[in-house]
Amino acid sequence: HCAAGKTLTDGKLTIATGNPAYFPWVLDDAPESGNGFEAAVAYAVAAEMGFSEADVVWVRSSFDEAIQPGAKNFDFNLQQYSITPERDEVVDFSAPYFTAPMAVLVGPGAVDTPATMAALKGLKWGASGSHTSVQKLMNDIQPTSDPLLYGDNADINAAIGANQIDAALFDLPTALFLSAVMIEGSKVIGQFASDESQGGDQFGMLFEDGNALKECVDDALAAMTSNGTLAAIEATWMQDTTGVPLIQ
Amino acid sequence: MTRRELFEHRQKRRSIMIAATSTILVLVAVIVFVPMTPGWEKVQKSFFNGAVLAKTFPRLIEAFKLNIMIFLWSAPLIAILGLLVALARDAKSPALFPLRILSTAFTDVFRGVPVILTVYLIGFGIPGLGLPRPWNSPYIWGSLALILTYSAYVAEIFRAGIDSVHPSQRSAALSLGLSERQVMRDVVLPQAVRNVVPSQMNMLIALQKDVSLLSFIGPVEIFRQAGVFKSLLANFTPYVGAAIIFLVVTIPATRYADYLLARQSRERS
Amino acid sequence: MTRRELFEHRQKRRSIMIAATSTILVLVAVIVFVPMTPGWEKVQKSFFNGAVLAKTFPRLIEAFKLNIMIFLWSAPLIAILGLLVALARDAKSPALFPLRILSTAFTDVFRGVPVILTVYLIGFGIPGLGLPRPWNSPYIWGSLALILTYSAYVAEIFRAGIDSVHPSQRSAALSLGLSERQVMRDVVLPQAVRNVVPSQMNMLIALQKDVSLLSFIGPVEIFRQAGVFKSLLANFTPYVGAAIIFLVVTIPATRYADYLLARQSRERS
Amino acid sequence: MAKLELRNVVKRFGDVVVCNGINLDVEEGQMVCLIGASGAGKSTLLRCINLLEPTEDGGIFLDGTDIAVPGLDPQAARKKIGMVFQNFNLFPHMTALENAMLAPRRVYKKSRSELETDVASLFTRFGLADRMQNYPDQLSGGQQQRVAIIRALAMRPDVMLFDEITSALDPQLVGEVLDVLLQLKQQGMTMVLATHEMQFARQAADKICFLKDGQIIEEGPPEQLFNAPKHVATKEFLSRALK
Amino acid sequence: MAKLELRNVVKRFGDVVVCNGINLDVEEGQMVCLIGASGAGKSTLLRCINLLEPTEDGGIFLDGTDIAVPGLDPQAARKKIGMVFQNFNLFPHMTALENAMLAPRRVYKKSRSELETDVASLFTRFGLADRMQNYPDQLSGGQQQRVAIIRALAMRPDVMLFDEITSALDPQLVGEVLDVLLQLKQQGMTMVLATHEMQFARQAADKICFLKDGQIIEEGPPEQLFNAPKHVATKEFLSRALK
Ligand SMILES: Nc1ncnc2c1ncn2[C@@H]1O[C@H](COP(=O)(O)OP(=O)(O)OP(=O)(O)O)[C@@H](O)[C@H]1O
Ligand SMILES: Nc1ncnc2c1ncn2[C@@H]1O[C@H](COP(=O)(O)OP(=O)(O)OP(=O)(O)O)[C@@H](O)[C@H]1O
Ligand SMILES: [Mg+2]
Ligand SMILES: [Mg+2]
Repeated sequence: HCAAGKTLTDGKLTIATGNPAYFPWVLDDAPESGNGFEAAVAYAVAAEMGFSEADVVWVRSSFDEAIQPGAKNFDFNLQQYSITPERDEVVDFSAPYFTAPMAVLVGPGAVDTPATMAALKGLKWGASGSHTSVQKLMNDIQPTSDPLLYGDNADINAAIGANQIDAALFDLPTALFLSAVMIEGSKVIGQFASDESQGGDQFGMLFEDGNALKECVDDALAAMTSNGTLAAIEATWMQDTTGVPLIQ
Repeated sequence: MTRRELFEHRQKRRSIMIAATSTILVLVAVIVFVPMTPGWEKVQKSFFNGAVLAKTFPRLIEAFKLNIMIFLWSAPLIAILGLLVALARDAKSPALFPLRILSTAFTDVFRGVPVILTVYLIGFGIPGLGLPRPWNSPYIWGSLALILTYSAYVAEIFRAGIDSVHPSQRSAALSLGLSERQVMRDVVLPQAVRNVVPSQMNMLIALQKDVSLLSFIGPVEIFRQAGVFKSLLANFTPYVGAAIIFLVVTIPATRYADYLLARQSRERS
Repeated sequence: MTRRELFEHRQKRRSIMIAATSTILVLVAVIVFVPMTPGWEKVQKSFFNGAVLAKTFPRLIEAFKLNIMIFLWSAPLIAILGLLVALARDAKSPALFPLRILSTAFTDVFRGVPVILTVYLIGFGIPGLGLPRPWNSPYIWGSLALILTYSAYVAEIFRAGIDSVHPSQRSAALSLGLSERQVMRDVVLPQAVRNVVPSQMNMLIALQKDVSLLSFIGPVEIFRQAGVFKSLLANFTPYVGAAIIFLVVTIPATRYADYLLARQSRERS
Repeated sequence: MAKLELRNVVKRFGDVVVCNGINLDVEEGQMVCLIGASGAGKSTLLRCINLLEPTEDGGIFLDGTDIAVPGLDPQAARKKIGMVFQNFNLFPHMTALENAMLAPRRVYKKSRSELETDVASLFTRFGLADRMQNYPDQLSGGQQQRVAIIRALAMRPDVMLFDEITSALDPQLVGEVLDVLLQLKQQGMTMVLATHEMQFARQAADKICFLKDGQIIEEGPPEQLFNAPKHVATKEFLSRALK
Repeated sequence: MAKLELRNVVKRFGDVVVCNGINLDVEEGQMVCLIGASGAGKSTLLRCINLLEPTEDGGIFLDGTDIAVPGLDPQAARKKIGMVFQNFNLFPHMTALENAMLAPRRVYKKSRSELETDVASLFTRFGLADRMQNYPDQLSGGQQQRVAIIRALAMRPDVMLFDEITSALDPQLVGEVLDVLLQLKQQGMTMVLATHEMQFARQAADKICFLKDGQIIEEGPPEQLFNAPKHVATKEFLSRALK
C-alpha cells in the first residue's frame, strides 16, 4: 500500500486540526464525528489510502507548531491552510482540496456599503493577522486608514461589536457562518472572484517538508476529485454561495 | 483610658465610616450607572455570561493544574539562577571580571528579548536541532525559556537589594573574620532579600501569568484553554473565569506576604 | 608605581586574558558544534533566514514606531499613577484608611488579573458600552489597560523603596518642621527612587515589550507585524528581527541607567 | 508660665513604659540638661517633646499651648523646636549645604540665594566652610555631627533639643561646640540637652534633671545636684560618672 | 619584632591622601592610643590595619608577616584582629546574641550550644544579660555599642582595634568599658584605640600617637607626650583638649 511505513505510527493516520476547529470545517469542535467539511475530507482521504475510521487519530496543533522546524506530531495537518509559495519552502502542501473566495463581512453600521472597490477603500478594516487575507487587503483593497489586525475571529467579532471596525475580510464559508450565527446585524456584502486572487485561497493539507506521504495523499485527492467524492462532500457541508454578489 | 487611646478610638470609628460610605458610593455608581449605558447588555453577554462561565469553568481549573506544575518547578530554579547571576554581577574581584561581563550580558539579553521569542527560539529551535523524544518536549524547553528570562529580571532585583545594604554592614562583618561568601550569605543577603520582597512578589505574580506563554509552543494551559473557548463561543467570559482563578491564587498570596513583612518589621522596632 | 598599582595592573591583564579566552571558547563551541547537529539547517532556515530578515525588517521598524509612541505616552502616566498608589498605600494617618484599602485593592486586582484580560475588558468592553468614534479607539483603551496594570506593579516597587529608607531619616526631616508631604518629596522619595532604579528599569523593559499586548485588540505593532510575516512566510525569522530591534533599544538604555547609577554612587563615597 | 512645660508625660512602647509621668519646666532662655544611665529614657523624652513619638498621656506646653494634643498638626510646633540627633541622621542624597538649607527653603519658602550667606556663616563658625559641598558619606563622624547641628540651627528655632551631640566629636571640637551652645544661651535660646558631659552640664546648665527608669528622680540647679544629691540613685550615678 | 608593625602605610581616596606614610610599632600586650583632630585619619588607619581599605603602598606586619600584600586573602589576618566601630554597625536582622555568635559559629564552626554560655557571660559582664534577645533597633545607643564590643570580643582576637568606642556611652558605662579594656590589657591583649578620652589614654596607654593630616607627627609614652609635647601642633591640640 502507498502509505505503508510512511506514517508516524504504523497502521494509523495521525491528522492535526486546529484548537479549536471551527464551523463549517468541523462541527462542534469534534472532528472524530466526521461532521464538517474538513473532517469529512479527512476521513475520505484516509479511506482512499486504506485506513479504517478507527485508524484515524486526531491531534490538535497551532499554526506555529505546524511550521516549527524538526519532528512533527502529525502526518498531515488540515485547517484551511492557504497554499503560498513562501510557505511551500518551509513545509509541503498537498494538492488543493478546496478553493475559497475571499468575502467582505460588514458590521451593523456599514451594511449599506455598495460592493465596489471604491466604497470598500473608505471603510475601517480589520482582518485576522495569521491569515492570507491580510495580503489581499493590503494589496488589492488598499484601505485609506490603517487596518487593525486580530488574533482570531472572536476578536474581530468583538471589535465589530465595539464599533471599532466596519468591515473584515474572511474566506467566504467562514464569512457566511459568522454573519449568520455569530455577529448580530452583520452582512456579507460581496465576494472576490476566486480566479482573481493568485492562489491565495486554495486550501491544502500541510506536511513536514519532504514527507513521503504527500504523494499518497495527492493520489487520493486526485482520485476523489475524479470520482466526484470531493464535490459531494462540498455539497453536503458547504452553504450555497451563489447569492453573494461579486465585488466590482 | 489615656487621651491618646480616646483619640485613636474616635479616629478609627470615623475612618471606618468614611470607608463604608465611599465603598457604597462607588458600588452604587457602578451597579446603577454602568447598566444604564446603551451597550451594557451586549458587554455583559460577552464578558460576564453566567452560562458560559458555568460551562467552561471546570475545564479551566483542569488546565490551571498545568500552570501550577510549570510554576512550581520553574520558580525555585529562577530564584537560584537569579541569585547566582546577581552575585556574579556584583563580584568585586578583578579576577572575576569575565563572570561579571557574562552575567551582565545574560541579564541584558534575556530581559531585552521578548519572552515570546525566547520561548519560540528555545522551545522550537533547540528541539529542532534534532533531539529525539522525549527530550524535545515543549514542557522542558519552554520552561527553560521562562527560567532564563525570569532569572534575568529576578537577578536585577536581587542586585538592587544587595546594593541597598549599607557598606558599613559589610565592613563590620568582614572585620569579624567572615569570608566574603559568609558575609554575603549571613549579613548582606538576609537584609537585601527583605528589602526586595515586594518586588520579587511582583515577579512571582508575573511569572504565574507568563507561564501562559508556553501555550505558544503547544502546552494547553489555562489561557490557551480560555482562548479556545473564546474562539469557539465567541465570548470573553472564559477569560474572566481564568482571571478569577488567578485572583483566587494571587490575592491571598500577596496578602500573606504583606502580613509576614509587617509582622517582621513590627518585631524589630 | 605603588605596589597596589602594580598588583592591579597584573590582575587586570590576567582577567582580560581570561575573559578573552572564555569568550572565544564559548563562541567556538557555538559556531562549530551547533551547525554539526542534524537539524541545524532547518532551524537556521526557520529562525535565521537572511533573505526573510532583509525582506521584513523595514516593515518591522515601521511598526515599531507605534510601540514607541504607545510607550512614550504610557510610561509617564504609569510612573505618576504608580507613585500615587504607592503613597496612598503607605498613608499612615488613620483618616486615610479608606484610601489605603482602595489602593491595596487596586494593586492586588491589577497585578492579579492577567494583562490580556484587562486589555480585552477595557479595550473591547468599555468601547462596547456605546462610545462613539473616535472615543472607542483601541489605542486609548488599550493604553489605559496597560497603564492600570503596570501602575500596580510600579506602585509595589515604589513602596518597597519607600520602606527601605530608614525611619530615622523621617524623624530627622520631621524634626526640622517639614510637613509629611515635604518629608516624602524631599527626603524619602529621592532615596527610595534611587534604591529601586534597577527594579523600575525591569518594569520599563517589560512594559516596552508588553505594549505588544495591545495587538490583541487591533493595533498593528511590531509583534503583530512579525506574526503576520510569520504566517505569510511560515518562518520565525521576523521574530528574531523584532528581538534585534528590541535589544538595540533596551541594551543601551539599561547600560546607560547602570552607568548613571554607578556614577552617582561614586560621587557620594 | 514657662517656655516649655511637661505635665505627666507618659510614653509606652508596647508594654514597656519608657516615660513614666514626666513633669518638667523649662524657662525661656534656660538650659536644662538631662542626665542618667543608658536606657533611662533621655532620647525618648526628647523625641516626645519634638512630637516624633506620640505620647500616651499628659501634656506638652510650648508658650502655654499644649502641642501634644492628639490629632493636632505637629508641624507648627516642630518649626519652633529644633533637634539634633545622636546618630546625625543627615540626608545622604544631599550635600552638607543642601542638608542645612532644605528646611528653611521648604518651610519658609526662602530662595537658595537668600539663605546661602546665612547658612554659609554657620558652616564657617563650625569650621566646615570647605566641606559644604561634600556628601555626608564623605565626611568623618565629627564633621557629620557638626553638619547636623548646623542643619537644626538653620531653622532659627525657639527651643533646641540636643541628644548627646558631642558624643562623636573629638575633644577639640567638643569645646568649640559647647562654646556655641553657650553663645546660643546668651542669645536667649531655650535648650534641653541629653548629655554625658558632666563637666559641661555643671558649668553651663541652669537645671539638671536626673532620669532613671523613665522618671525624673531628682532635679535642681547644678551646684545642688552635684554637691548635695538627695537621692541614693543620683549619688551613685554621679559618683561613678565623675570619678 | 613587634606584634604589629606598620611601615610607610599610604592610603588615598582618589586624590586625597588620608594616610601619608605611617610607621608604627605595637608590641605584644601594648595599648596604643591614636589621638588627633577630626579628619586626621584615625578611623581610616584602623580600617587599613583590618584590611578593610586596601592600602596603596607600604606594609602591615602581624607577627612579622605582611598581611597587606595585594592579592593575599585578608580573612586569615582579620580573624586575629577584632574591630569595634564608631557607629556600632550591628546587623539589624539579628538579635544581640546572634550578632555576637555569628562569627565564631561561621569561622570556627562552633555550635550555638558550645558558644552560648561563653557569649552570655560577655553579655553579663557588660550589663546586657537581659537584652540578649533584643534586635539592635530595640536598644539604646549605649546598649548597641556594648553589643558591638561583645561581638568583636566573642572572636577572641589577638589584636583589637577600637574606633572611639566610648563616644556613645554614658559616663557610668564609659568607666565600665574602660575597666574592661584594662582587664583585656592585663590578659595580654594587644590594642589600638582611636580615642578622644584623653584622661583614659593618659592613664592606660603604653604609647600615644598624635595624628595630623594623615601622618604621625609625634609619638611616645603618655607622660612624655602629655607633659612635654615636642611639636607645636601637639601642644595646641592637647591644650584645647585638656582644658
Ligand atoms: N522602638 C522601641 N521599641 C522598644 N523599646 C524601645 C524603643 N526605643 C527605645 N526603647 C527602649 O526604651 C528605653 C529608653 O531608650 P532611650 O534611647 O530613650 O535611652 P537613653 O536614655 O537615650 O539611652 P542612651 O544614653 O544609651 O542613649 C531603652 O531601654 C530602649 O531599649
Ligand atoms: N570614602 C571616602 N572618600 C573620600 N574621603 C574620605 C572617605 N572616608 C574618609 N574620607 C576623608 O578622610 C579624612 C579622614 O577621615 P577619618 O574618618 O579617618 O577621620 P578621623 O580621624 O577618624 O575623624 P573623626 O574623629 O571625626 O572620626 C577626612 O577628611 C574624611 O573626609
Ligand atoms: Mg539616647
Ligand atoms: Mg573617626
